[in-house]
Amino acid sequence: MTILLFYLVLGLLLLGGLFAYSLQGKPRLSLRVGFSFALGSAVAGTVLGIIILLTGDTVYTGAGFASLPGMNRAFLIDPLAAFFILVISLVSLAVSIFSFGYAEEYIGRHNLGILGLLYNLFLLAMVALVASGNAFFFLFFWELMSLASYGLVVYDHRDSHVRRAGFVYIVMTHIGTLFIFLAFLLLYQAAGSFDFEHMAQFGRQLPAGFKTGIFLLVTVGFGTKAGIIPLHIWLPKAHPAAPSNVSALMSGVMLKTAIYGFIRVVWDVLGGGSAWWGIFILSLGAVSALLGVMYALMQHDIKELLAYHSVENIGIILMGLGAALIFQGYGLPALAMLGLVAALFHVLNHALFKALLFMGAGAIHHATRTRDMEKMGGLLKLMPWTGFFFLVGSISIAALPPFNGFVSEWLTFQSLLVLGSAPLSLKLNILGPVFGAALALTGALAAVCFVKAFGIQFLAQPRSTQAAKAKEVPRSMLIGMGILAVLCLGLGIFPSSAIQLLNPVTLHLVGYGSVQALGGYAWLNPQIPLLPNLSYHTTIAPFVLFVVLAFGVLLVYRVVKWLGHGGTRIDETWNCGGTLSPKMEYTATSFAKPIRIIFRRILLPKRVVETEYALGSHFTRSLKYEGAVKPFFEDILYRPAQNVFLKVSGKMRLLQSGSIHLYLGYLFITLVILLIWAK
Amino acid sequence: MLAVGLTILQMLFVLGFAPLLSGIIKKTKAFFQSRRGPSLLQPYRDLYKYLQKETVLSEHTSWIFRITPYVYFVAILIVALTLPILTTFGMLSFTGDLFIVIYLFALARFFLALAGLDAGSAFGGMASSREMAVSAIAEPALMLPLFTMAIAAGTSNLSGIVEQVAQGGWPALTSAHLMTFVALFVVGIAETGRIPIDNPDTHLELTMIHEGMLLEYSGKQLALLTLAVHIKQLLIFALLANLFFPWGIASPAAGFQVSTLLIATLAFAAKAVGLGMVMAVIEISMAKMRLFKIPDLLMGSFLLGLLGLISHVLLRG
Amino acid sequence: MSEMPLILLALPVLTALLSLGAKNKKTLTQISLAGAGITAGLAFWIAYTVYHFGPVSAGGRFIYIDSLSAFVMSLVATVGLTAALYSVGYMGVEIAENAIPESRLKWYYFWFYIFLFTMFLVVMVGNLGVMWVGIEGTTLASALLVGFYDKKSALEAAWKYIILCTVGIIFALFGTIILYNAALPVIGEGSRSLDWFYLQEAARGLDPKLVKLAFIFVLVGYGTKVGLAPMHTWLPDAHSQAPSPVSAMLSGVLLNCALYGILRFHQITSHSLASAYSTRLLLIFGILSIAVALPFIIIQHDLKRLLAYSSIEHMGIIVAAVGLGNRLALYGAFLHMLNHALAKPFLFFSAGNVTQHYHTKKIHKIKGAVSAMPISGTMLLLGAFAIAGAPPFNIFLSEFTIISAGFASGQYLPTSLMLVLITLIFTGVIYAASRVSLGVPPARIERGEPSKWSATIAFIPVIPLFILGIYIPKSLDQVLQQVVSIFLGGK
Amino acid sequence: MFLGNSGVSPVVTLILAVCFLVLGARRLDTVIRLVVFQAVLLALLTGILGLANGIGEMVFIAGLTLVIKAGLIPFILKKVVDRIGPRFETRSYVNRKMSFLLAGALVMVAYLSTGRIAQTLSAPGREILATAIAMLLIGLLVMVTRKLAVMQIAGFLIMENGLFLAGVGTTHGMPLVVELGIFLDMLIGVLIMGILTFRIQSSFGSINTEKLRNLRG
Repeated sequence: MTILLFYLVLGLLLLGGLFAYSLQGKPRLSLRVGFSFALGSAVAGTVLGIIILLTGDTVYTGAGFASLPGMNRAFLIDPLAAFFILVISLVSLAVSIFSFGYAEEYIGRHNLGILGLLYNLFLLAMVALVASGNAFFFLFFWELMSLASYGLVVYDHRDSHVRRAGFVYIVMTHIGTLFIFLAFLLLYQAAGSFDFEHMAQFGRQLPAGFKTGIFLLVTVGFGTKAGIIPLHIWLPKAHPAAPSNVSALMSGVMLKTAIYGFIRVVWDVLGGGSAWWGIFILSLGAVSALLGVMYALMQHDIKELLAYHSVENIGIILMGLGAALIFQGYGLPALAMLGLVAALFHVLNHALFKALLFMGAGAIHHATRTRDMEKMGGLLKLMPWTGFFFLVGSISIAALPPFNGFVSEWLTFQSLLVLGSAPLSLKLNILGPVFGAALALTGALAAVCFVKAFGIQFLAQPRSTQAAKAKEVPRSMLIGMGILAVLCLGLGIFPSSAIQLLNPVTLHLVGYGSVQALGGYAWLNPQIPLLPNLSYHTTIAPFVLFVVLAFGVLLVYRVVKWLGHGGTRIDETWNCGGTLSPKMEYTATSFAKPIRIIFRRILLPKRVVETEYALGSHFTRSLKYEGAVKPFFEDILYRPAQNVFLKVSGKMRLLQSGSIHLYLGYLFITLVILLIWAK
Repeated sequence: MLAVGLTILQMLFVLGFAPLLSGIIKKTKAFFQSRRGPSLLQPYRDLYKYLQKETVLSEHTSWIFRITPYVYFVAILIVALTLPILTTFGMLSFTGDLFIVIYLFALARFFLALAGLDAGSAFGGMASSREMAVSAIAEPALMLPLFTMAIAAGTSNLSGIVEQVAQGGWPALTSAHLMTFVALFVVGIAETGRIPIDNPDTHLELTMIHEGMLLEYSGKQLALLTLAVHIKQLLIFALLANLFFPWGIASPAAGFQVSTLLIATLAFAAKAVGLGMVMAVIEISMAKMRLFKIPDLLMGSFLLGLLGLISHVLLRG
Repeated sequence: MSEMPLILLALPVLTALLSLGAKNKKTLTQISLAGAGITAGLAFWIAYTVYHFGPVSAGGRFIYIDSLSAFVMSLVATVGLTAALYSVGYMGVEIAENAIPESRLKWYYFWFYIFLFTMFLVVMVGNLGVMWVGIEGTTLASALLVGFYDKKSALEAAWKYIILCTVGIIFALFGTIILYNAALPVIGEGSRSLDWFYLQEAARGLDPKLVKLAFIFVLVGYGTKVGLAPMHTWLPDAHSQAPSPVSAMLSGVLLNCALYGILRFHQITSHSLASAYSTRLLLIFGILSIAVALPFIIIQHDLKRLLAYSSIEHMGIIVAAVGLGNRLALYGAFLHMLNHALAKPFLFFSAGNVTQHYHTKKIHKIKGAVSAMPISGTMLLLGAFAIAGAPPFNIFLSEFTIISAGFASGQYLPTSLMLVLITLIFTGVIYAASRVSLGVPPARIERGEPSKWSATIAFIPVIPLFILGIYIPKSLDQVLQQVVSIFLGGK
Repeated sequence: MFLGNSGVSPVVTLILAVCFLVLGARRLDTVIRLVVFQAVLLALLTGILGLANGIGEMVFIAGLTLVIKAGLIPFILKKVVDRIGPRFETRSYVNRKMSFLLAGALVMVAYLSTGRIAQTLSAPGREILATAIAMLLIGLLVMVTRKLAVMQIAGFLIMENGLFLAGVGTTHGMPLVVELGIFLDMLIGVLIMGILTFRIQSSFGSINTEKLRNLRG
């Protein structure tokens, strides 16, 4: 039954892609067919994921599909895989619905058959990738995913920025794959098999140095795809370049496949390692989270801003994973479970709200034809539903209660606090809370960023004519966003449902169920009883909180209405007596300026002011201000490396200088060397 | 049933006492500045006046602007319900821990900052921008001391922390404890919007942070927000007072008599007034800082908090 | 039955001669297609026979075909057929655009089929001396094809091609003579001493020092023809200057034919020497070739040269895989040979269409091929991904096999090096391909395919690339296993 | 296994000496004549060996060598030289003294490399093998250092002669079918090279291969 469902998922995607491609002559039909199949598959995938997570079964299928030696299991869907299938399916469910309306704008401008094909292939690759039972299939679908997403990134390839973004993306991701491949090869060499199951049998007994090598390789490899700093450079380029529904998928779920791979190798195969792995991952996570959100604040392109937030959120996920790795290293499965649940829950949450926000950005682009926040404003009145959903996404990503982002960040905080109080080592006791403080700063900066993002785009007056003419987007797009908005709230007030689903996953990975310690219906309740010296416990009750908040607002509204006198009058905003114009509004740049100045040592801002004077130097005619943030990592890491590479390549070209005598000389020397060497 | 009663009591106390506390601080400042100052009841009169006035809404604003006072007020009120002020046995204290408290403040601030942007005037935007920036960099400095307390208590639940410190008695007052307190106190200044970080009494564009966001509000909405700001101040004081010096607080261990509750109320009021007076003294003896000096101050507070943490970890015995 | 291989050899020669006598373009095309079709069909049939009923010999062991020969032979037949099909469209456009006078078309087909004949000869004969004659023949037959456009650059390429390859091949002959010397005391006078079948059987009795010397000369000699660095220098010139169908043949199978020669010697050498001398040499040359191809792929201005360097890379991969030496690596090597022979001509076809349409081979002058030529441009991009080793295309599978074989045999360093080089080459190929394919085409370029026929031929091969990317049919698996066994066991 | 034919050694030495003469030659037609002379010597050697060992095949090959190497191929070369006009200088990258030095070193390499390897061969066999390798290397040296296309063909012919020497001197010749194939290939090879040289002359206005440097990178 589950196997059939799985093949249904893959089959629908394959057919959807092929049909969409073959119908490219009729764009509208191609669009409908392509996204309908994707939608159907997403429904099936959701059901599949939930069934497996509820039953806790592991399903195998497709033995002997690949004829290469060392591979017996083509697909293996265990709870971990099922959880990621669920994440992918939930997001693709909403995004596919969204796409019905969104992709209409491409009719007549681009080939929709290709969009449908690549979109379905992309989803197919992601589902198959997490369901892969062996390393070959994993890499195969991993690369297919990269390829399909590359195709989608360069979908609008007439723009040179898009092409550049696509190239950086494919190169970075391919180099990342190299590291993953090397890790798998080492495992293969040790286990004599590409099957994850076999690898797992050998992986735990490997010598420590070997394990560390593999760990570092997968960290770099998957880190590139996940976009951790400093391997993130492709991410803020590629996400804005792609169509918004694709950005939603890329950011929402594609990055998560890297997290999946990391968990698969580090936990399932290697069974964790020494505690310093965890500290390493935790530090990486903290750096990514902090720098990610700081860079995000500096962006005025809404999709770039969201892309940097993916870096941030991946960092938060890694912090959870890092804490879990530390506990795993100390042999504390219950605590490792806490970190894992925090990370996995954040995986789900980030998928939901980030996809929601990218769809929101797509909707805005659909309505205003721009991604530049400085040209927007006042959209909430023109696009009330989009605005509302975007607000939900913003609150969720800013980790504010009672939405889902809060709960997973709360769990991450808790695992860091446990790190602070568990009798492991003094160093960790201090590091835990310090990382907690870093996470707090991240969360606070994220809130700043989304006040900016929502406030500048949706509030006050429109800053440009195209923003003033914006209209609400078609219903399908709203439904797509609405589904995710509801899920954001739902998981925020009923986090136990996610904890329930994660139970078999943690049971499988660390041998300790999540429900066991985080049970309870309305509130989360991490009781960590397993350590002799530690009785750490705490509770939150998001549902009660939500009810009180909702009723509180209503109640206060009634009470104030009853207490108060005097009516309500609509008038213009007070502006020191002058008339208000949109030019006086705070812009995205000015909003972020305090942060830019405070963190100038990190962000290295550049500032260009061009002033044009009329009548001497006291009367300014016009003033142009430009503030950009220096692309630090590109400047110190990537560009020099690229230059050296190109320079060396250029020098090497002299080998082929065109002289036949030189060429004959090569032959000559080769022969002489071989003759001498043969002795 | 008892819990419900205690909760209602605590809420009434907060609602009633918060404006008075503001009044006391104003009066203290006036005393040191050799002025007579406004009456202690002036905050109540202001609130009453606002409630009677007509509400003027800007034509540029959206529903965000209208809903914000309610969200802000209710978020603060929920904190008042979860925080152990008079008693550690609140009805809703299970709903949240220190994170809920901090993040409810953040939620309130989030909406207020949006409302600041909503009217479209430069003042609101500037205030939003500054408020968010300052509070963001205050966040780690705020959290780290709380973490230290939570680790020491083995729970991030505030009632739990308070009870733990209360039961610890005077020996709980280690150097770590005190350093942590001072660190949190500095952040408390930032959170309550007082000199040297913000000036609550000004509407001058160059100096204001928090007030700028309220600039466009009037009538009932202003009343609600003003009251909420009073309450928030009280809650911050409660956090400072009860987390570090919880003595006198009514706890289920001692049983609930009218006398214990009375003692708890008086003890808390005394502690709050004391803190308020200290803040007032600081306010009149310092000038407001330049905006971009604030990070240095908060950094210092963060380092102090870190010192407290290290000292706690190393010396906990 | 026993005459079939001889007929197969005669067919291309017959087609070549008939072409010379053809009156006009239409008859020429018909002759060519018929000749190519029948030849390929016969070749497949013989190959099938070999796989199922064992080696075939004819003409008193003049012809001896085992599974390895049959494998390379079917590659020759496949690429020969597709190149002949593609020639129809390609040369049609060239003539229509007056790049080539119509009167010279028959010479094109004449040399084309002679070229095909020599390649069949190489893989079918049992005698190493005759094989040498065949390989030298391929150079001579294709040299005039390389210089077919009577341009300066084409002449230069042809000159370098013929000089370098002839010099190289003299060394190969010298190696052959030395091996013959070594075999004389063991096998005795006569042509049997040059028959690889007998040489393999008698390998253990040969003087190892002579065999080693012979292998050095053969490796440098045939290695020149295979395009192993640093003897590869003729290759980018010749491949880029030849007409695209010829480039496809050169890259797709000519290199494999020369490699076949090395493999035969390698078999004998590795049986004769107890050490892994020849294996290690192959590994070194293989990796060196990949490494040398890298900078030229990274900084490349000419689309067809890029493909040529990619051929050097892939030959390097195959040779290195043989050099890794274990069973899985050999399996991967032969799979890769097949995959490259399928993918590279495909890429040359689509690149040929694009360069023909844009009238330039310069990468920076071609833009927006996907928009201008929906089929060829897209296929060019897909082909680039295929050749760079991205799934779901077949090259990924064979590269994966080779790399994992390298790790399985514990040769981490060379294998990792190979993997890193392949990855870096990927970036170069994709950079060039995306520059050419994506973007907005220049205004002067018309939209649409110049030749429907060419476009179709450029499209069809992508299907097997996909299929072999995820699935190796049982029959192919058996063939490869058989080839590997032959290679290892000599039977 | 090999006859102790004392007549072989001087001929072999002479053949090697011709290589040095080619290095010293100043005119293209001298070079062609020297190549012809070398081919004649080879035919002589083959004939001697064939008669001494009583192998008819070898005598036949000696005749064939005379016809093709001393007849047809020089004829083609002469045609080419005539059609492109006489060239009196054999332009080189290195001067003559240096050429001689290099060639001497190559002979040493050849002797060293064969000396120990070819144990199974008799003494004259070894000498012939060493000379053959030396000729291969010197031929290549000519191709590497000389700029004119015709000189490259000449170098190629010297290499080819070395090869022939090795084939004949050490093994009594290859099987006939192979020999015939080799001759055919050689002939066609030189023919095609000649055609190309001619075309190069007409396209580039020179047969200086230094000008063939447009295909790079």
